[in-house]
Amino acid sequence: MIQIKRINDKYLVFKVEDIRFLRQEHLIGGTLIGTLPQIPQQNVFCGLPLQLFKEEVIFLMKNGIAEVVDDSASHVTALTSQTPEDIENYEKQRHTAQQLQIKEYTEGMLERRRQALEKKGMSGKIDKEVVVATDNAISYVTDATTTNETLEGYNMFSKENVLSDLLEHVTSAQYYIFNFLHSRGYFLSPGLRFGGNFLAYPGDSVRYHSHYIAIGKEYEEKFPIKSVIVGGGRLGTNVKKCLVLGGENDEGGDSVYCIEWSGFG
Amino acid sequence: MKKQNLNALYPHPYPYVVDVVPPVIHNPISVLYFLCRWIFAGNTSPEYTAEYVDGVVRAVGDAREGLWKMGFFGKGILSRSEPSWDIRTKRRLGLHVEEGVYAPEEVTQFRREQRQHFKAERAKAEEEELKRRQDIDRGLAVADKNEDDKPVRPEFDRDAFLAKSYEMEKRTEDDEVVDSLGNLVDIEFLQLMDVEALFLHMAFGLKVGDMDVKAMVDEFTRKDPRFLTYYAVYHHYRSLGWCVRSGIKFGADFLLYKKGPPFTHAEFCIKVMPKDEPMPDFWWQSNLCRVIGGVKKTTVFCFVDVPKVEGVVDDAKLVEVLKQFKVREVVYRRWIPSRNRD
Amino acid sequence: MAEQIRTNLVHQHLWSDVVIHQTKLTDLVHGTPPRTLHPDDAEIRSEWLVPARSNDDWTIKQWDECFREAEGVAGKDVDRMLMAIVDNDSTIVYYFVYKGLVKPRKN
Amino acid sequence: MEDDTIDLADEQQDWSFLDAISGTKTTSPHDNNQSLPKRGEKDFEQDDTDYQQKVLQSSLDAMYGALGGERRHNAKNHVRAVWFDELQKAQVDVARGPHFKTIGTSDSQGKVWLYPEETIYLLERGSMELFWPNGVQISLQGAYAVCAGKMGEDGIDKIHTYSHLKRAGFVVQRAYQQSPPSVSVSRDRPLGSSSFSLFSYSWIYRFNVHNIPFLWTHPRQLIFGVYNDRDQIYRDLQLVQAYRHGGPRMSLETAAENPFKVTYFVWKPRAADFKKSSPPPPDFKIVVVNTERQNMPTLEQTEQLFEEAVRRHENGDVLDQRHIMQKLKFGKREIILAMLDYGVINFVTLADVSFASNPLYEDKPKPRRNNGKTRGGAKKRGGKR
Repeated sequence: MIQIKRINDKYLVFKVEDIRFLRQEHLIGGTLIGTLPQIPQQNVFCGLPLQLFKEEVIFLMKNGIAEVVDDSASHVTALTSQTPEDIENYEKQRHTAQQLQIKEYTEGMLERRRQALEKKGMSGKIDKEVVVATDNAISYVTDATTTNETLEGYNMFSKENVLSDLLEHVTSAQYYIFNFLHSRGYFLSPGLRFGGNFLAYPGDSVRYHSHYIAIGKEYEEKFPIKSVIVGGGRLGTNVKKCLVLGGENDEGGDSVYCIEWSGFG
Repeated sequence: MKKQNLNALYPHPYPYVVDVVPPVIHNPISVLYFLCRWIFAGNTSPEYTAEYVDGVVRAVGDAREGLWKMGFFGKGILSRSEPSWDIRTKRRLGLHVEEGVYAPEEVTQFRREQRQHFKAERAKAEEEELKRRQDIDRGLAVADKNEDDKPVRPEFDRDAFLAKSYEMEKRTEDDEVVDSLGNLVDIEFLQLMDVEALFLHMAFGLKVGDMDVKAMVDEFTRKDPRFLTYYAVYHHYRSLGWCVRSGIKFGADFLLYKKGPPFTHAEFCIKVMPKDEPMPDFWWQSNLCRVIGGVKKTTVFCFVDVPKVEGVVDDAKLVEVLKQFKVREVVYRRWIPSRNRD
Repeated sequence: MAEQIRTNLVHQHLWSDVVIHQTKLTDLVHGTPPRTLHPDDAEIRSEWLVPARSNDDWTIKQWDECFREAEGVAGKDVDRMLMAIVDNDSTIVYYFVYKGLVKPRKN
Repeated sequence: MEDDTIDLADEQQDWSFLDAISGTKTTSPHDNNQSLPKRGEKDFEQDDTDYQQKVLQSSLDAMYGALGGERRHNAKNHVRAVWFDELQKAQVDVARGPHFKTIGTSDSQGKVWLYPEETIYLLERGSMELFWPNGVQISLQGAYAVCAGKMGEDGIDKIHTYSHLKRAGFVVQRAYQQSPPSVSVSRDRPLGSSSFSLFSYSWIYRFNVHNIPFLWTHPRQLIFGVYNDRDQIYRDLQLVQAYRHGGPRMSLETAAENPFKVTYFVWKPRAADFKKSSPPPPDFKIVVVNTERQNMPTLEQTEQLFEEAVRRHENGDVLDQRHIMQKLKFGKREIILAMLDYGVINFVTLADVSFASNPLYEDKPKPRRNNGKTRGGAKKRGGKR
């Protein structure tokens, strides 16, 4: 079971393995909201954490795939229970790791420099050159520093703050249409940008264009023809997607309809 | 058509002809002339009549042509805007029609056909790509993509297309519109929106059957309880010089044209927002702005402070009621950070 | 309204055999277009149309009912209908309504 | 369709573009050749070929690789900060590097303090490390837990909006970081009434039989008689009261607390000489909106926002305000809403426009001076009639 971290009313995932698992085993994609350290100056590709939307969390909890943890509380509890020895240990570990990184880096630089000079046939100059070149270049690398697991006993504290039954009984038109599409193998993402509750992809959203703009409605919920059917249908056509409107009918069955501009009139 | 020609063709923004008289103060004779003009006032402006049948306001004959040409009011019920069913049908049925005159609908038809050609070509290319991938799977081909096989937009011959498109056989339904002498009976009328009818009546004296202001307001409000609110918005934009038409095609309430459909595309889409009604959610707004942004128009939310209207709204009261309406516009537009950096 | 749609279909869009069926709930219009309406249609097919006014509201339930009525008249399954949405300016916009999921047009 | 509204970030793009960078674990963080590739072609649907499956897997692997990327710190420019939970701010040890030109506020001792969103942004991009006062390092997850935890319900949304704008290159500060706004609201005057009155213009130019009914038995109508000035017709038609620029607000109710508040001030990246202690007026003001709990702002809320909105031209806006279409499309003032939808941001501009202040009928073609060049912003563009 994976842990979803809740901060206020938002649901986040911080581990790459969890993201891979949710995506490839359960067609749950979420949205990456963080900055990618490798290319921080753009918004097309984002980094950790991953934010899940409400319906994804409900699905994962209903099916026993994930539990929700109050992360702010866990973090503070874990932190305040660190002993001075824990902290000393931690600092030692960090120092050792850094020394190792610096050593590796320096050796790597030396080696590359040496090879470069050899290639140029200047092996005689090697010693002098290398010393100068590495002097200013000492760097060190820290871990991805993404999760809290470095904190002593963190996992224990987070387990105590599991909020598993929070969303057990939530049902709504939105969850209905999410589930309708997801259970048919569609991959979903938030849809406000296109005027719907969700966008639905026929497979992983990294490879396929979305097919549907999906809107959930209660069976007898009224909606204006002009903005929902004409506007939504028209938008769908402009962006090459179908508008899907649907809900659960009186008999508990599916009443789902696709709307598409006819191209005439 | 050149803009100059269009201006000559449609010189009047309203079904009213403005008299150009010399300034009176500088020229005593003109006082006499001016008084004459005044006494016969109204004679230079057309007086049109419309009918109210089956819940819609219809104009035929002179009114049909005049109301369209002077301010682009109404819509031909069988056409996209200006009544042109007559030309199209004559051409289709092989009856006499002037050469080289195409209805706007026919031009659209050309474009659509052209696009379809292109799409068919692209579909073919996609099928080939699938086959290529299957070949790669089977080891029959290597995986390097040849990028030069994108389909090209084919050349298109309008006349050939028209000839082909009208090859359709005459239908039994067409007998409904051809008289015993083989002449086409023009069944198309100009339909006025209810707001247009009231505007033309109260401002320019259009007769709508024997309805007066009270009868119109009562009847139109019966069909749509928010009629007066929409009317106030319509009147507001007309009074500022805009040509105001229905926005249904984009899910909006009105479209604003600078002069009218023959001149330019509409610039603005108006959504009427009665101030005291609950605001819609952001999904609704996002959808509307996407549709409208997609056709390069600007979304305007026109907030309306609707006064409490008590008693009957008749001739005298309509002006008073309109003066109590207040409107304020807010433009909504998608903002894309990467396009606003400099 | 159904009559207005019939006139529009027959004389603007050149449909044939357009008939109005009165059902308990609503008028339905049935007719045949001059060419295939959807690029994926193998051949011209006759269509069922539901009249609606642009300023009205709609519900999912109403679609269920319209399909049921159309199927009652047709005596067989109907997988798609057209909504004919009538505006006060005489514009009629037509939207396909499919039962269940269908793929969007590729193009 | 080529249109203004297309945005690369609209839909998930193919991560295999990132191959080049995710594989290069040894490059230093200062290499600048990491530019973004162009938008790729995605498939319409699954075609059951192994080829497609392979492409998908390589794209996913590129994504996991990129997400697993390390945050590396160069010893020379290494920045450390300490989080003070009771203050909800981080203090930077030594503020080195270009970021601090625009990020953070300095106290009297010259120490730089960071808000939660600034802290997380610097942490995420690998430009800073964060510690508790006791020396325990705070991971990214820990930073979200403590920094966002007390920012209120929309904390994550605000942090995300901040980072999104920073990643796009803008300078961003919390609104009213220096001093709160002094909003003066005039709401005791009603809207100016319209110009419709009988004798407000020279009688000689306008005889309106409607107003002199005993002279003529014509159907009552507004525009009747002799007009020798077409504009007069429009002026006579103007009955509805309309908001005009500079005029009072339309909603006069006593304002309830506005849930829409300016969250961030934003400056375009060009601000090379930006001084964070005395910034110029912002180019944009951003309101972070919770779309789940809020509906669109009412007119009253919008008018309140406009009172503190960015006035166009204050910052040398290039928009050509001589042309009526520009005035009507972009208005005098604007405010931007950032609408958050579970991690997906949509921005929308609300512009304060007034059609009554810019009557179309007064927009007449001027005598041609520029040799027949078409006037105005009415460039020919594709669109639907």
